[in-house]
Amino acid sequence: MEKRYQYAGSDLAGEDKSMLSSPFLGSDRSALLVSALFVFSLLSLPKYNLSGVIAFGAFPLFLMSAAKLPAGKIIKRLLRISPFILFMAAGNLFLDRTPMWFLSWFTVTGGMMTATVIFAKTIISLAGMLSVTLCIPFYRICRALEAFHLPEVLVTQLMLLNRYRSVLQEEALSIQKARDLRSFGNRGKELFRTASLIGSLLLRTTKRAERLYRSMIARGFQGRMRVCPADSMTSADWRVVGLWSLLFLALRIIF
Amino acid sequence: MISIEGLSFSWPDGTKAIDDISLAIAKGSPLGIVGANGAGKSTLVNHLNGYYLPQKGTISIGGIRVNKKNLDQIHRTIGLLFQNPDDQLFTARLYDDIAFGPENLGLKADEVTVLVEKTLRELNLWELRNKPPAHLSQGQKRFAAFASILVMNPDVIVMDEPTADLDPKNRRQLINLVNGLRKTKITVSHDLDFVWDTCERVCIMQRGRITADGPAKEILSNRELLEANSLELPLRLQR
Amino acid sequence: MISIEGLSFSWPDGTKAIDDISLAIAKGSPLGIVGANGAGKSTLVNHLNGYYLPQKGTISIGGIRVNKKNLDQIHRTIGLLFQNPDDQLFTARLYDDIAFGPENLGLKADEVTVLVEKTLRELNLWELRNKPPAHLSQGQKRFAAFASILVMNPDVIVMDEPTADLDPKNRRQLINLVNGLRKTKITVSHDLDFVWDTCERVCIMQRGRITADGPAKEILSNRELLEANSLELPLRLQR
Amino acid sequence: MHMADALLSPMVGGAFWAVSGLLIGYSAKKVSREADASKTPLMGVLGAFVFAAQMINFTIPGTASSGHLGGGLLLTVLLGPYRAFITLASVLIVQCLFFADGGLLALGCNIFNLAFFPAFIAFPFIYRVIAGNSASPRHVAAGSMTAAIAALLMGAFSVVLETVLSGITELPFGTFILFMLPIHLAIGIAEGLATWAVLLFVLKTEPALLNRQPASSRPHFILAIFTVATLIAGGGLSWLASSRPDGLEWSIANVTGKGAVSGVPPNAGTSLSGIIGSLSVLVAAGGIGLVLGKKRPEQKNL
Ligand SMILES: Nc1ncnc2c1ncn2[C@@H]1O[C@H](COP(=O)(O)OP(=O)(O)OP(=O)(O)O)[C@@H](O)[C@H]1O
Ligand SMILES: Nc1ncnc2c1ncn2[C@@H]1O[C@H](COP(=O)(O)OP(=O)(O)OP(=O)(O)O)[C@@H](O)[C@H]1O
Ligand SMILES: [Mg+2]
Ligand SMILES: [Mg+2]
Repeated sequence: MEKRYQYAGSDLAGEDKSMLSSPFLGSDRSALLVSALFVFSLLSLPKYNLSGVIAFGAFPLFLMSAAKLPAGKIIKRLLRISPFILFMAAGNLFLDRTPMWFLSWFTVTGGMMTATVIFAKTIISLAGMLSVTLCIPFYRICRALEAFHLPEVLVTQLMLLNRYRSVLQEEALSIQKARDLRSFGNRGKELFRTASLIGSLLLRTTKRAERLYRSMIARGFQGRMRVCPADSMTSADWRVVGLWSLLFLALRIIF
Repeated sequence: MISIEGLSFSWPDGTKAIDDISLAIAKGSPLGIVGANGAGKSTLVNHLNGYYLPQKGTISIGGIRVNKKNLDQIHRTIGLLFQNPDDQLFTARLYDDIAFGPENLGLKADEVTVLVEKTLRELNLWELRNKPPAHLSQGQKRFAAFASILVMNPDVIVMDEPTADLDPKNRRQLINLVNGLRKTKITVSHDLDFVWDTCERVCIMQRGRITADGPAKEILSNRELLEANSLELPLRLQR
Repeated sequence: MISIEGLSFSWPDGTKAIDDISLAIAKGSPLGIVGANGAGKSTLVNHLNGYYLPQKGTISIGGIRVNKKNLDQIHRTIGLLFQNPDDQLFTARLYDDIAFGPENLGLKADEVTVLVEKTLRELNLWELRNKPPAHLSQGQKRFAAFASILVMNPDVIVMDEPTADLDPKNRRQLINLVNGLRKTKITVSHDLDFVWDTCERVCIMQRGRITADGPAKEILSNRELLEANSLELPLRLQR
Repeated sequence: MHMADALLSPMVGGAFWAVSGLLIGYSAKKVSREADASKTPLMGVLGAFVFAAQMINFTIPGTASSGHLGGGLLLTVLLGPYRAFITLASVLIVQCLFFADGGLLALGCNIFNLAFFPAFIAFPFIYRVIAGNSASPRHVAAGSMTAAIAALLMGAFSVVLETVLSGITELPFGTFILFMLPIHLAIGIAEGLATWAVLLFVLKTEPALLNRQPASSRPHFILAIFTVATLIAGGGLSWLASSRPDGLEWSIANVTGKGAVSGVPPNAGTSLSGIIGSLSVLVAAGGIGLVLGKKRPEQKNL
C-alpha cells in the first residue's frame, strides 16, 4: 500500500504537455460527461452479456490509440485491481454451476460467464475513465467540475488537496524512512510508536495550513481559489456528448 | 515605519521567546536581525505580519496597529518570506501562483499579465511558469516564493533565512536583487556575509532580547561583541 | 569502504537525477560533495542508506551490497542526516527521539540512559530534553537530528546540508565535533567554508554527474572550476 | 473497503450518487455559512494528510501483519462533521479519478460508506457522547475504539447491501455478511487504536488543536434516524433481492429493448458470434484511433 499513491501527482494526473482531448471528446466538460455516460452504459449491461462488455472496450482502446496515451501507465494501474472484486468474481464461479453450453469436453457454467463479465467490466470501466482523466490536467478537471455547479467549497478543496498531496506524501515517506533507519526487525515499528510519527506529521500539516492561510490572505484570499472563471456548456459540447451517447446506445442495442 | 514597543511573548509551555523588545525601524534602511539558534528571531518576525499576535506590548506598521481587526491592511503592507517555501505556494501552476495576488487585488487582466511576466523574468522563472511548484528544486521554490511576494509590491519585505539551501550562484543573485529593491527590508539570517552585503543596520538578539543595535559594518566586525552573543565574524573577515 | 558503480536514477517524470556515477570512498577520509541546486546531491546520498534503491548500477558499503535484503545491516552501518530535520524527529519528547535508536538496537535500559544523556549534553540539548521536537527552533532541530544519529554510533556518517539554519557558534561546534569523529564522513553542503574545514576530498556534481574530484583545498581554490559549476570561492578566500 | 463499479447496477449506483451528492451540497452550505476562511486551507492540507498517513505502516499489536490509518474518524475529530465530510469526499474523488479506486459509478457508494458513517454517525453520536471534549486518555480511548469500529461495521454492512441490491453477484446476503463483518471488526479495532494513539500524541504536544470544535457543529438527530431507517429498509429489500437476484435489472434492460433476454443465459452460438463481433469492433476502434491520431498535429497549449 505504501507505494500506491506515492508518485501519483507526477505520473498519472495529466500534465499540461499532455494532449487535449478536444478533437474527440470536446472540451474538458464534455469529456467528463462522456466518460460518465460511458461508465453508465457499460455497467447497465446484463450479467451474462460478455460480448457487449467487450465491445465497450472500443472506447478506451480508441482513446488510447488516437490520443497516444501511455498505455503502460493505464495497464500498471489496472494490474492493481482490488482483491475484493476477484473474490466476488470467484464467488460467482463457485456458486453458479448451472451449465450453459458445452464445448465438446468442456462445460461453460453460468458462474464462469458472470465472473468473466465482472472482471471485464472492471477492467474496461476503469480503463475508460483513466484514459479520460489522463488527458486533462487536474486543475482543468476542477474548473470543469465548477462548470457543473459543484459547490465551490469542494472545488477549492480538491485543488488544495491535489497541490499538497505530493508534498505531504514525500514528507510521510521521509519520516517513515527515518524511523526504519533506527528500527531493526519489527522493533520500533509498533502501532503506538508509529502513532507519534503520524501525530508529528499531523502537527506539521496543521502548522502548514496556518502559514498557508496567512500567505493566502496576504494575497487577497477570501475563501475560495478562483483562478479562472469556468464557462458553462456550449452547444459544441452538447454535440459531442450527443454523438458519443448515440454511439454507446448503438453498442448497447447491437450487443 | 515600524515600531515595536514592549513586546513580550511566551509559549504555552512557558518558554519566553520574546522578552520586552522595543524597536523602531525607519523607512528604507535595510535591517538585519542575527542571533543564536532559539534566540527568538523567527518568533519576532512572525509577529510583524500578525501570524502571532502580541501577548504584551504593541506593534504598529506605517501607523497601523497589528491586531485582529487590522490584519487585512497589515497583510497588504508587509510581505513575509517564510522559512519553508512550500508554505507559500499553493496552486497547480507556478504562473497561477504569481498571478493569484494581483488578481485578488482587483487589477485588470492585462495589467496582471504584464506584471506577472515582468516578475517571473526578473527571477529567471519564466521558463518554469507552467510547472507545478511541487516539481521545482528547493532553490527554485525559494525564488518562486520570493516572486509571489515581490509581485504584490508590499512596502515592507521580511525574509526569514532567505539563503538557506541556495547554491552560491543563486545566493549571489539574491544579494543583487535585494540590493536593487527600494523598500523597507528586514532580513533574519545566520549568513552574516549575506547580512554584511545587504543590510545597513544590524540587531543582535539573545534569549528574546535585543543585546546590540547599530551600523552593520561596525557590529559585524566587532569580534568580542559577536562572540558574546554566540556569533562569529563574517567568514570574509576570518582567515 | 564505500563503492558506487555505474549508478543511475531517474524520477517517474523523466528527470535524470543521477547519471552513471562511479565513486570509491576510502575509510576515514572525509569527503565533501558540492554542486548547484538540483544537481542530484541529495538523491545520491539518499541512495547510500537504501532510502532509494539503485535503478541501475550497484552500491556496496563495507562489502555489503545495498539492496532490499540487507537494509537492516546497512542501517546499522550508516547514519544519514536528512536535509530537512523535521523529517527525522517524530516523538513527543526530544529525549524519546534520541533513545529510540539505541532501544531498538537492543541495548540495556541503563546503557541507553547513559548514552542518551552523554549525547544530549555533548550537543547542548540536555535542557531541551522534555520538549516536543516540533517546538524546537530550526537550528535546535538540526542538532537534535544530528544527535539521533550520533547516538547510534554508526561507522559511516552522511550529512545533507548540516550547517543550514545553524548559528555561527553551533556551526563552529559542529566543525570541531565532526573533525573529532573517527569515522567515514560524507558531507553535502553549499557552505564551502564548512567543507574546507572538514573535508580532505571534494567531488563537484552537476546535472547528475561528477564533474570534478580531488583534494579539497585544491578544488575549492580553483575559481574557474567552481564558477563553471555554479559555485564560488569559499567566502574566506574572497577578496 | 472500496465498493467497485462492476458489482453495482446503475440503479443502485445512481441512487447512492444522488444521496452523496445531496449530502455534499448540504455540508457545503453549512460550511460556507460558517464563513471561516481560515479553515479552507486546513481542510485542503488535511485531505492531503490522509493520503500521506495511509503510506505510513505499523505492525498491528498481537499480529505479524501491518496496517495503516484510514483517517476518517481522526479527520472528523479535528474538523467537525461537515468539513470532514467534504474533505473525505474530496479524497475519495481523487482516489477514484486518478487511482481507479472503485470507479466512477461506485463513487457515490464509496462516499456514503467511507465518509458519511464516520462523519455523521460515528463521530457525533458515538465519539462525541463518550469522549466529548474530555482530555482524559481513557475517554478518548473508549470513544475512538467504539466509534471507529462502528463506522467500519456500518460501512461494511452498507457494501453488502449495495452489492446484494445490485444483484450482480451470487453471494447470498447472509454468507456475505458473515464474511465481511469479522474482517471489518478487525480493521475497525486497528483503526480505533491508531486514532486513539494519534489523538493522545496531539493531546500531549498541542492540545489546543482538539478544542476547536464548536458544539453547534452537531448534525441533526433526524439524520441518524433517517440513516438507520434506510439501512433497515435496505436490509429488508436485499433479503428479497437475494432470493430473486435479477429483480432490479429489468428496468434498464427494458429501456434498451432487450428485456426478454436480460437474465437469461444466451446459447453457445449467439454468444460466440457475439464475441467475435465485439472483438472486431475493438480492432476497428483501435485502427480508427491510430489513423485519426496520426493525422492530428501535435497540440501545444498554455
Ligand atoms: N511551538 C513552540 N512551543 C514552545 N516553544 C517553542 C515553540 N516554537 C519555538 N519555541 C521556542 O522558542 C524559542 C525561540 O524560537 P525561534 O524559532 O523564534 O528561534 P530562532 O531565533 O528563530 O532560532 P533559529 O535560528 O534556530 O531559527 C526557542 O527556544 C524555541 O525552543
Ligand atoms: N520527486 C521528484 N520528482 C521529480 N523530480 C525530482 C523529484 N525530486 C527531485 N527531483 C529533481 O531531481 C533533481 C535532483 O534533485 P536533488 O534534490 O537531488 O538535488 P540537490 O542537488 O540535492 O539540490 P539542492 O542543493 O537544492 O538540495 C532536480 O532537478 C530535481 O528537480
Ligand atoms: Mg528561526
Ligand atoms: Mg539536496
